[in-house]
Amino acid sequence: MKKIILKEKYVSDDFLIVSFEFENPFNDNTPDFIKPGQFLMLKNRTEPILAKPFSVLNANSNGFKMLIKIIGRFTDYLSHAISGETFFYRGPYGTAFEKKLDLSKKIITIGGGCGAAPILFFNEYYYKNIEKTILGFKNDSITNLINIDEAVYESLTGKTVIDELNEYLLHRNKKEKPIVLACGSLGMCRALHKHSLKMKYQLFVSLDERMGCGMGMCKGCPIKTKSGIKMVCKDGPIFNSDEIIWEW
Amino acid sequence: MKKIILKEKYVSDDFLIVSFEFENPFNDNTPDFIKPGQFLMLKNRTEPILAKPFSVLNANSNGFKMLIKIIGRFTDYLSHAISGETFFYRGPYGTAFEKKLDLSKKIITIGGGCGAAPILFFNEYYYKNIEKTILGFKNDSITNLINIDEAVYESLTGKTVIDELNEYLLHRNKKEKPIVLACGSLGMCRALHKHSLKMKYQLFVSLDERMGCGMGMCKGCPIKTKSGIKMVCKDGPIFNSDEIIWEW
Amino acid sequence: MSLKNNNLSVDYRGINIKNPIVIASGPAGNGEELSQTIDLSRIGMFTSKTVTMKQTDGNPPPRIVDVYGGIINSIGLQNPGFKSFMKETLPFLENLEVPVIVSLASNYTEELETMLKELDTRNIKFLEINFSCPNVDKGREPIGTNPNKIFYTVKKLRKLTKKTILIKFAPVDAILELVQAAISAGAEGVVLSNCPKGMKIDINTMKPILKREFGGFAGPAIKPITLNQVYQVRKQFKDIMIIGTGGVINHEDALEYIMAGANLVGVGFGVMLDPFIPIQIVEQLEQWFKLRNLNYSSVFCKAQSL
Amino acid sequence: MSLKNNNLSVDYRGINIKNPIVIASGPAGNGEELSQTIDLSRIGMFTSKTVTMKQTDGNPPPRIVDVYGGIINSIGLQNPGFKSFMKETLPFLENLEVPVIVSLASNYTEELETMLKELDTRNIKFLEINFSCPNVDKGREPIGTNPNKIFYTVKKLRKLTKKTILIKFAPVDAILELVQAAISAGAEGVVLSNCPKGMKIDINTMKPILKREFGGFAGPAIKPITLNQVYQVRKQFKDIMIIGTGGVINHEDALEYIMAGANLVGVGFGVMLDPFIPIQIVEQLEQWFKLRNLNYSSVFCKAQSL
Ligand SMILES: Cc1cc2nc3c(=O)[nH]c(=O)nc-3n(C[C@H](O)[C@H](O)[C@H](O)COP(=O)(O)OP(=O)(O)OC[C@H]3O[C@@H](n4cnc5c(N)ncnc54)[C@H](O)[C@@H]3O)c2cc1C
Ligand SMILES: Cc1cc2nc3c(=O)[nH]c(=O)nc-3n(C[C@H](O)[C@H](O)[C@H](O)COP(=O)(O)OP(=O)(O)OC[C@H]3O[C@@H](n4cnc5c(N)ncnc54)[C@H](O)[C@@H]3O)c2cc1C
Ligand SMILES: Cc1cc2nc3c(=O)[nH]c(=O)nc-3n(C[C@H](O)[C@H](O)[C@H](O)COP(=O)(O)O)c2cc1C
Ligand SMILES: Cc1cc2nc3c(=O)[nH]c(=O)nc-3n(C[C@H](O)[C@H](O)[C@H](O)COP(=O)(O)O)c2cc1C
Ligand code: FES
Ligand code: FES
Repeated sequence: MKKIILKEKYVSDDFLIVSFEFENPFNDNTPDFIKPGQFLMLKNRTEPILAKPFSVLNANSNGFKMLIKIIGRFTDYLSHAISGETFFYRGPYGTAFEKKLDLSKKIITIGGGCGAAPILFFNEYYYKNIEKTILGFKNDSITNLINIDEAVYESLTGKTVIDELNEYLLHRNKKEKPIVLACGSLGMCRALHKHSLKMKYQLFVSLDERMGCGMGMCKGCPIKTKSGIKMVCKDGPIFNSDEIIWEW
Repeated sequence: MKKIILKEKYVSDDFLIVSFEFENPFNDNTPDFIKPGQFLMLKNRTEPILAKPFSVLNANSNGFKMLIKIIGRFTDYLSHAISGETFFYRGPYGTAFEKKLDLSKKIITIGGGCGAAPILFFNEYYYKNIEKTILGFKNDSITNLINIDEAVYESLTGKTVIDELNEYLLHRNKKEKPIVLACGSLGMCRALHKHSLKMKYQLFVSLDERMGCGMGMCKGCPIKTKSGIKMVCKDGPIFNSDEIIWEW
Repeated sequence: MSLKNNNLSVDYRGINIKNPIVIASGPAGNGEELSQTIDLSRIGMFTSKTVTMKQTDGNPPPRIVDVYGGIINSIGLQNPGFKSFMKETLPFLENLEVPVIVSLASNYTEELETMLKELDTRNIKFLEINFSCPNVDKGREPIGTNPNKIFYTVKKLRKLTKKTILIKFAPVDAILELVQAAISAGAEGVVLSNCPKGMKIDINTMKPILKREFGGFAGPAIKPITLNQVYQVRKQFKDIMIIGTGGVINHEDALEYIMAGANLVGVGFGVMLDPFIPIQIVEQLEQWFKLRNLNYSSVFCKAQSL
Repeated sequence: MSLKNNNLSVDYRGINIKNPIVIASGPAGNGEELSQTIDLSRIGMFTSKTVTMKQTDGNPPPRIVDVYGGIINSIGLQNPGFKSFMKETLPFLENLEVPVIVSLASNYTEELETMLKELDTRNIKFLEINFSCPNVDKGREPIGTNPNKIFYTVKKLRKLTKKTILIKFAPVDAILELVQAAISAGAEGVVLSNCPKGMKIDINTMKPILKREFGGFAGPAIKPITLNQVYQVRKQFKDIMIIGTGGVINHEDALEYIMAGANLVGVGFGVMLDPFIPIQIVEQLEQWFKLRNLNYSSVFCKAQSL
């Protein structure tokens, strides 16, 4: 794995924004280092703990930034790490969103929690393609970390991203069939899938599954699809929601 | 365990000098916080790795300094740690040298490798009691870290601390029976014991044994003595070498 | 077994146990040092270091080997022998403000009978028979891995006392059979688990670090294995007492054991790692329950499918 | 088995194995991704993901659970089945620049016979019979824990091929008996070990995280246990082939296995942790030997007392 140095870290509640610098920019800084939808596997220096998958919020030739939710061992470790500490990454892995999306069309993007990260990255990369964006958070603690114009805070408004999307679609004045790209928990993606059937839009979901290798070898991150068992890490994380068999 | 912050760190070859600051000086800074011969158990933040015993080089109300040899997991971790990182300690444990030594007498002190740490601390504390000091190191890389007047470098002179002690004793012009306090590897202590029988000096050794609890509970650090199995952590680490049954 | 609401206490056969945290046999010795470091009255129960009939020196050093997520130990049941234990140690244990379990080991039924008879009248709560120390040489086939011998021995012991008898096993493939033998002979329960066997080799000397080659593996690394043992045994034995032990260093570990079906939870390695861990676990458990408005009985065995 | 001086290569029955590092079955799949990430020709051997007669979906997620020092996995032998394996996968494996071991599993002797017969003529080096997957339901008593069934099955397989047959076992108490059955029926050796059983409970849902409750425990945490299995088996069986597997993530781990008596060393979890680990181990081994002017045969089995 390649060395990176933790440069900055901001914590608010259970969210974290971290930026890492490459140890070796010359080897890492190709412009297409990572594309929206792809992810990196991150590991700390000492524990023999599996590397964990994270999307990037943005990246450049010096390093990358991530939006991370503190939920367990690695993310908690990261939340206590200090500037200058060494970490390791490998990747990028996974299918870039652009490989499965028709970029001649406009897209509605939706993110739930830290699922906002790849969506914001996608929005930045393909700003011309964005029809509308909705990013849902439980509460507004995230505002201490970044300004997100498109954010919706459930605990304040009582509305989920699906409620917001529903409202938007009801008032939408376009003849093209809506295309939605969503990244969030399995629960959110499943609910969106049902909603997409009702509201007749095309839905792409970027899934979150526990990973082992992150690169398709270990068969650790399965999703059942109409064409058999697929691996979220390699065949996804983006899938056409019609392809997925949601109950297993 | 109590929090401490790594303040400074200097590495040379396989030696390390580290200084830690108490997170909470008011609770830790009694003047008799730790006495020469006692040790602290140190642990890093994340791994469920046993705490490891280390002597201090010196201590004050703000923190303490240690001389550490890099030999395995924890010491390697420490050698890569950065200023500001959090560690934990408990203790002090063990019998202070003063409890077993007759401080009305002069003492010859000997340290081998990182066994120099408690000896230097003892020398500072009881400078009036020191008759002579010999500190042996494999090579002189230690000079990049501290100035030790009494140091002997085996690879330069071809002489061990025992050779040096022998020479000193041969030319010693005092009628009192020599008293030697030595801290180093088991091998060095065993060799000194044999030497003490030949040269007829009284020998106290501070032993290095792998530890579990560090406080006498787990029976993890045994030494065979004429009065049964003793625990290095609690009954020692200082022992009268006559008490020890060296072969087990 | 009934549980009071809103707290962690466990009533078991007339014994009130403040909370489910038990100091496991060994790592804390006989509490001399621990009682000076933490307030033992805040702990559920305390288990003595295993006592043997004869004084035992234990194994030569090294006795502790560091590995990922734990240690391999080769203490070898160092203890002053039963006679000295009764005279010097038991009175101290009886005066601790915590219910005491005395742990006994022998590969001879008669020795266990002798020790148990003397202990029957003393102020101790449970008797634990350690059938599973990996670190002592046995002159003959051990009792603890043979269901017939277990049955025979426990049956004899059962006749000598009305106190709760617990049998301590290592995590073995045939655990259900061994537990069956112990329970049908009259033991009230089991302690799961003692240390599985582990080894480390020093690549410089090219020899096993421990003089006896292998030792007992303890610490968080073994928890997945010992937790599974507790879960599998509880699945088959609904009403026995189980002390779940293996790799517990925080309240989440303890909760996993309780949910898997352990009545009580033992802490061994954790006490060595940091003697304050048992009390921290108790405090964290209290907080965890309070935050969720849950109590012990609302989580006990909950991981078992019904 | 003879060893060339000054390098890591192993000659075994006419097969030249570059070095003792073997990619273990499972974590690296069938090498499609790994071969694009590292130069497989620098590795000693590559083991296929275990193949079963019928296509198998594997278990529903989650399949990977993080624990101290490793993971618990519940893959459930996901594979496309033997027919598809022969058509789609084996040609790919045969063309890799690394000697290949094919891993087979079934609880039916006849299925193993069918698969083995077809494989006999193909360009693969060893056949590995996986008698120990913790993650599949068995319709009847498994072959792999019963010495008689092992003997019966291996005897039948032995008649069908001259290729080296290795039997893969989990770390069990009765390992010496099982190995004895396999070897006396004609297997050349064993792979030690598959994953022991482990469990983790989600304290929020209060249920085992894995839908099948327990899974296979892999990674550095299990090394003390699996290393001890290798050591104990080598002590009794001087001449068999042993692939030591369990928790190897660096050259020191690999050296421990070789010193304990493993001819070859498998890396499973390590490949998932970081696919470059196998090559790093090879490089570190080369360096370690060079620095000390040692070679493989000067350390092999050296931890065994003579
Ligand atoms: C393609 C991809 C991209 C991702 N991008 C981001 C990102 O940008 N920011 C971010 O914060 N997170 C992201 N995640 C999720 C992130 O990988 C997990 O949160 C992380 O692995 C947790 O590691 P941990 O060691 O802190 O938690 P652990 O200690 O491993 O787990 C803590 C608890 O959470 C549960 N858990 C762990 N992983 C998952 C999961 N994937 N789904 C459901 N439950 C789980 C565990 O069972 C456990 O109960 C992404 C995941 C994927 C697959
Ligand atoms: C009372 C006391 C005071 C000490 N003071 C100091 C000090 O001031 N400075 C200092 O550098 N060290 C000191 N030590 C030694 C120190 O505790 C060990 O070096 C440390 O525990 C090694 O930890 P590790 O995790 O780096 O090594 P590990 O990974 O635990 O071990 C690395 C290798 O060294 C071997 N090993 C580990 N501990 C010992 C031991 N005690 N004896 C022999 N071999 C061992 C292991 O088997 C292994 O092969 C002291 C020890 C004692 C008992
Ligand atoms: C240093 C040490 C000494 C032990 N001594 C004993 C003992 O005397 N009797 C016993 O029944 N178990 C003994 N054990 C086993 C523990 O009680 C416990 O069952 C095992 O270590 C697993 O739990 P843990 O991971 O919490 O340590 C000992 C364990 C260790 C580490
Ligand atoms: C994700 C995963 C999948 C595995 N799949 C198989 C398999 O298909 N066949 C097999 O014989 N062993 C399988 N194993 C076991 C490994 O080959 C290996 O024996 C075990 O994990 C111990 O080694 P390790 O700690 O290096 O992983 C698998 C292990 C893991 C972690
Ligand atoms: S994480 Fe290994 S296949 Fe997806
Ligand atoms: S380290 Fe536990 S008794 Fe000395």
